[in-house]
Amino acid sequence: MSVTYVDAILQAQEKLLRDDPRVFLYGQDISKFGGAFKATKGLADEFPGRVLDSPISEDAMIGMAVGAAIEGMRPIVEMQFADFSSIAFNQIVNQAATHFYRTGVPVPITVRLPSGGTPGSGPFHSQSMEAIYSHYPGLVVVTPATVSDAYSMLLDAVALDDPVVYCEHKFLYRWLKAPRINGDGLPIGKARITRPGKHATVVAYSAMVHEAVRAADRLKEEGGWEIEVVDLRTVKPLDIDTVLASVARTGRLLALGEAFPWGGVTAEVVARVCADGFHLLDAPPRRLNSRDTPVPYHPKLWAAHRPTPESICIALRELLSF
Amino acid sequence: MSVTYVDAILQAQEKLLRDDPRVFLYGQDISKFGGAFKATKGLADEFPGRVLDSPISEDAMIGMAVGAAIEGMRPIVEMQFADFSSIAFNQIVNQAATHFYRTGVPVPITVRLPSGGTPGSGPFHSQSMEAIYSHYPGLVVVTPATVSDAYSMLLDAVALDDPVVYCEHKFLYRWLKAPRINGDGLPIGKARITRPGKHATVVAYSAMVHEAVRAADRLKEEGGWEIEVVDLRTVKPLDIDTVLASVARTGRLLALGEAFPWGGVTAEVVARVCADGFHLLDAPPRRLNSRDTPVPYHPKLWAAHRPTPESICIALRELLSF
Amino acid sequence: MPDAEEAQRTRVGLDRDYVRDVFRAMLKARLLENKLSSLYKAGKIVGGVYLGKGQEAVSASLGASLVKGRDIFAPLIRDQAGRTAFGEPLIDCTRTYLGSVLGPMKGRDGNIHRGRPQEGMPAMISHLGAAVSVVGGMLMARRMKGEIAGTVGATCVGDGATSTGAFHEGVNMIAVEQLPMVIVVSNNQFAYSTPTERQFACEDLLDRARGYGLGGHAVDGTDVLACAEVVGKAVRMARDGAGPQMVVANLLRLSGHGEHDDASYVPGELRGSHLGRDCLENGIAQLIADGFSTAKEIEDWKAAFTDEVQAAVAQAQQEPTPDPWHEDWRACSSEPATGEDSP
Amino acid sequence: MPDAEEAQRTRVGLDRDYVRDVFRAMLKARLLENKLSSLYKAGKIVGGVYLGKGQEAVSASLGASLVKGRDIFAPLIRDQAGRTAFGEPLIDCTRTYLGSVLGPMKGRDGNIHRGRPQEGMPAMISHLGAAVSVVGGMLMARRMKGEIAGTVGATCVGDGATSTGAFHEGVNMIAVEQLPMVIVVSNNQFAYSTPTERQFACEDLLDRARGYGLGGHAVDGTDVLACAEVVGKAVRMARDGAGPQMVVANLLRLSGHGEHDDASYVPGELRGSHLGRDCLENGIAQLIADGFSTAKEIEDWKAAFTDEVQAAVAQAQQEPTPDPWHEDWRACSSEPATGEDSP
Ligand SMILES: Cc1ncc(C[n+]2csc(CCOP(=O)(O)OP(=O)(O)O)c2C)c(N)n1
Ligand SMILES: Cc1ncc(C[n+]2csc(CCOP(=O)(O)OP(=O)(O)O)c2C)c(N)n1
Ligand SMILES: [Mg+2]
Ligand SMILES: [Mg+2]
Repeated sequence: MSVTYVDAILQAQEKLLRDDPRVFLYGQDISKFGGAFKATKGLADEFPGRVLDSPISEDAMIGMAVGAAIEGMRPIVEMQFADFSSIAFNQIVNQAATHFYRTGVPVPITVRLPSGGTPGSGPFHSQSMEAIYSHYPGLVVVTPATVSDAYSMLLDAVALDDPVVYCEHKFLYRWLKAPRINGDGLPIGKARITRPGKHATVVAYSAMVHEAVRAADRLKEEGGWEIEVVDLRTVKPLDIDTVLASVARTGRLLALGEAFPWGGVTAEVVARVCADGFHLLDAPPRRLNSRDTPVPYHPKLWAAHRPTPESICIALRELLSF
Repeated sequence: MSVTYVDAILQAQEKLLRDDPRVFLYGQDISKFGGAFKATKGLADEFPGRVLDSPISEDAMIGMAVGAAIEGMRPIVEMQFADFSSIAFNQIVNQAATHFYRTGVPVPITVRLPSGGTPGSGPFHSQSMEAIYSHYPGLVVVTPATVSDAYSMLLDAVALDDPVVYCEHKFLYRWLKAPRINGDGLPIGKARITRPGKHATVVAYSAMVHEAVRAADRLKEEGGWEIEVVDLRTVKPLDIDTVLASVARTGRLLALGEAFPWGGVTAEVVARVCADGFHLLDAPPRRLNSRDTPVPYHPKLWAAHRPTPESICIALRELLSF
Repeated sequence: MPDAEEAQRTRVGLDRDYVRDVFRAMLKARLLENKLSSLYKAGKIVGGVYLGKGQEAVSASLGASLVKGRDIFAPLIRDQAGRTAFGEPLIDCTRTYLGSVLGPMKGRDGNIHRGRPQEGMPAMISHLGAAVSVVGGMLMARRMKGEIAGTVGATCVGDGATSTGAFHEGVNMIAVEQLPMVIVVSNNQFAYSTPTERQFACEDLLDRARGYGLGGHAVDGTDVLACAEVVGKAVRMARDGAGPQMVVANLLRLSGHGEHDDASYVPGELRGSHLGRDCLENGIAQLIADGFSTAKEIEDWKAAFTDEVQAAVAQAQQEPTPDPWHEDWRACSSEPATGEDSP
Repeated sequence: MPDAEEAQRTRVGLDRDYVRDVFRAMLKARLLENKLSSLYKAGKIVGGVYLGKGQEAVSASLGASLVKGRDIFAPLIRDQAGRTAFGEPLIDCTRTYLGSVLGPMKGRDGNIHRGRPQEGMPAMISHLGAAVSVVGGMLMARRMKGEIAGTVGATCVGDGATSTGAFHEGVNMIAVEQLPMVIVVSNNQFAYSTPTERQFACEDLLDRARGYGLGGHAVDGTDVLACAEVVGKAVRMARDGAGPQMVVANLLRLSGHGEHDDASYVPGELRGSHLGRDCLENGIAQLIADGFSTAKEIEDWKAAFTDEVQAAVAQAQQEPTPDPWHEDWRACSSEPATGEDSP
């Protein structure tokens, strides 16, 4: 028996519903149907009245959650795809994110965003929106990359008094398995050294952590390079201390992300490292993002749009040979 | 007689309506009333049927503009405040931005965003959203800082076949004056050296260009420092060549912006400079943004939320003393 | 849906205290807003000033029909009268307008945005229509907690706000959930400068109620007794389990959009029409005629309220303004998000 | 708004060629979609497959009422029949599903999103409701260019899409602008798995038409002659200057939401009800009974269309797929935005 990434999300929600009467779930097709990705399968039956189908109204879904949170509940909202949260953008960044600052009343909502690309999904079912939400003060944005993080960070997200945008990667849903959920107790806001190394640091998050590890494996085989991979886990706030400690060891930085190239997590990581750890760098810090086009639908284009172990290796070789 | 920044926007729209039958204006209260900021004053009378009041429907406003652009028109949409473009976010980033890539048919729309903070305007009438739109492939994002740029970049924006987000700064509307419109012919996509210097480079855009110049003046007086100020003018695409050339001269970089601190233009500037011009830097590159809270309403808080000549001078002194 | 005539007939049944509460809130709000307008013109106000002149009857009727501590009221920009009737202290208002750090928003947000969400009064964001779903969510929470019985949630919007996607999604959601909610649409004929014919094309905004599956109520917003009755009835229906209700009040905005606006685009003809009647002036006559009050009593109220307003202004003016050095500049309440240092 | 009986009475007046066009498009679409479904099950399709089974009558009636080259048609996910009737070549469809780079989207976007905006067929984005305002804008442009006369724009949405803010804002805008547009709402009782009672609370979605100030038309979506008539009439009214029209077709989705979905949540009772009738099967009987065609002729069509579909599939399957090395990876058409190098 093993646990997949999406199982972990399901199990976390089950635990939350069981342990905390303030928790309820709201989203399209999440009730009897169990959600487009089955992340809420069986929960409606187990917790009657607490797993509710919403109309196709992303703006109202978040407004509703904010209202419920004001009244002491802990709603978890499932967007059917992260891409559709564009409709809820206003309620997320202007209603939820500003609420504590404006009124002193925190709104503990968790917004689950099924994120990232999968082959054949195209421009509107593949987006990674963490950079958009991280830009706004008042939001916490998490991007679990492991089965255990998918579980524990969802529990932590709901426990947090602030609005959390929980970016879960669709590619990992069934592909990523673990023998069991076995967390290391790292809280939201702390990064993890996924793979230790000494020649260069790759800072990644979400599905790209696994691509980074693959690239690191290859370079190890190829030339004995030891690449350290840092999994950010939380992209807002960034755990810059862990990143700096790693760069202090390796002297080289590649910031890696699946999102669009302008701005975003990789820019923030590089800018923060350069501000606080400039002297630690032995080579110019590099970034690797997707290409600057919408996410293409055809799998062949898609595979060339996002970073791959191959393109990560190329970037790392250049970084190492500087 | 002098021309203000908002006059320049008005005059550019008048010229566009006069010269190009494909141009029309759509927005709330822009017709007879002339717009919340009077940027369309008199145009409805002069160009009957081409300056139209819209319902309070930002999503539909942009959808409508995209449709009209498909049919060969060149719509200019005025958002009453940049902050309300959050409602149009989906149509801007998913409909307009992806259209050329998906279909091969460009959609030449111009979206005017009255942007940036002014005292007493608060969290929802003060936002700078350039980072949000720049993140998405398919959009051009401009941020004019001068009266002449306000004029010429609006003409250029409408001439461009792609969707342009035109961020006009409300603080500059009536405060910024020029004897006349006197452009230097720089196109969209090119930055300008606003003030030459040799000890450090401040890369700024929009209203912050003027704050940077003020800070530079002070440091000149104070210690003879010669600070170079680069006005990005266009934030997507970034004219990194001009920035790098400046950093090559000065060896020191401060990226300055009024937007929220996570990600955004300043992160992108620092990350790009570090990637391509790491060897040019004699000191760690610095960033100065607003604070990481919503824009406060009270003028005293507001003044401490955004960068000021004082805080810019502090950042520059640290940079210079490195 | 009672038509005007039927309303007239049943009016005798109006509760005396309720009508007097409605009227007093209207009067107090008007006096307060007149003061705010003067202060604005004298340059004493921080930020913009948006007034409810001409809309007090419907707003106060809503506020007075709700019970603070039990119900939820999300006022919009023209609801000073509703706020007052609901029980918001004057000092919350003057502190916010005059920039006192002791106000409910501490100077972080302003004026019309003030609220006390944990006392059942959400603090609006500017984006029109966005409060509908928030109030819906508050009611959903009450229902899940088993505390919904006898509770009503209410919010107000203008004619223009009905064009927003947020309004639509929110109203539809509360209809699907059959929440005990009242939506008051004050059709004041303009959204800023935009007349209704550029805002919607239906014959009557009330037709929207049926499209959403809401109970629908039309009312003459210039007639305080009609407002008290119709709004009171809508609230009662929602409270008694008849599902969500929509009230459309027809009236005219008697001020500019904000105090910076002279509203010269409002045709004189419209001003002179029935819609342009001042609900307060009209209400004085109605109250006296129908024996709810006397001219003398109203004069006494006016004097007392004028003093109250003056006192609230004076107090707020003496209070400290926010100090950036004491501001803690935190957008999150919890630790993780403050790990980041802002410049 | 003709009720069912009246429709029956006037049906004799239906144009023979139009009805036959509608039916042929239904049939061809069904055969094509059956093929797509098999290909999907065989793992031959790139991306998802969403079918219009059971909705062909209303969709084809719309497509056949529009004139390619003059009108605008923005199909949604269940409009293969409308596309075919409007004149979209089969090869555009098969190329997109089978990943040919020669398709209208070149592999950049897929399947149901295909369009040819400059030929009057916008390419939908996934976000429901978003096409309404786009078609509105296309019509606005035509009007400003003086080319509106005789033009109609149309788009289709499902019951679920009516809950989106984009739908609301778009429909309201076209109503304010009085554009010659037809909105077809196919109420197929579900949005993915969500039944209508979780989607809206009005008695009939048609009530929305009045709330927007649109002409309203109800139709039985399982009855092809009724669809041909009612949709045809709505298009004619829009064309003739009667302003925007809304058609609400009642029917049942006869497939899963997508081919990955077995739709086990649809109650058997509903499947067996009038709503669950197959408009195509029913249409065959109707066409024969009313003398629009014969069993023999329909068999011949079926054979011919099967070959056409097969040929389009075979051709697309032989064509090259997109090659990332030849892709130019440009999201902007003009220079400035390509100054930036992507990694
Ligand atoms: C989504 C959105 N777009 C634009 C605005 C700017 N705005 C503020 S008030 C207003 C007019 C509102 O009109 P209406 O809803 O009729 O209310 P009224 O002011 O007439 O009471 C506008 C356009 C806004 N607040 N929100
Ligand atoms: C704004 C938005 N939210 C969610 C989705 C995901 N989604 C795609 S189709 C669908 C159901 C649509 O139902 P309906 O409008 O009734 O059309 P039908 O599929 O029944 O034809 C959903 C929820 C979407 N495409 N857009
Ligand atoms: Mg109004
Ligand atoms: Mg449906």
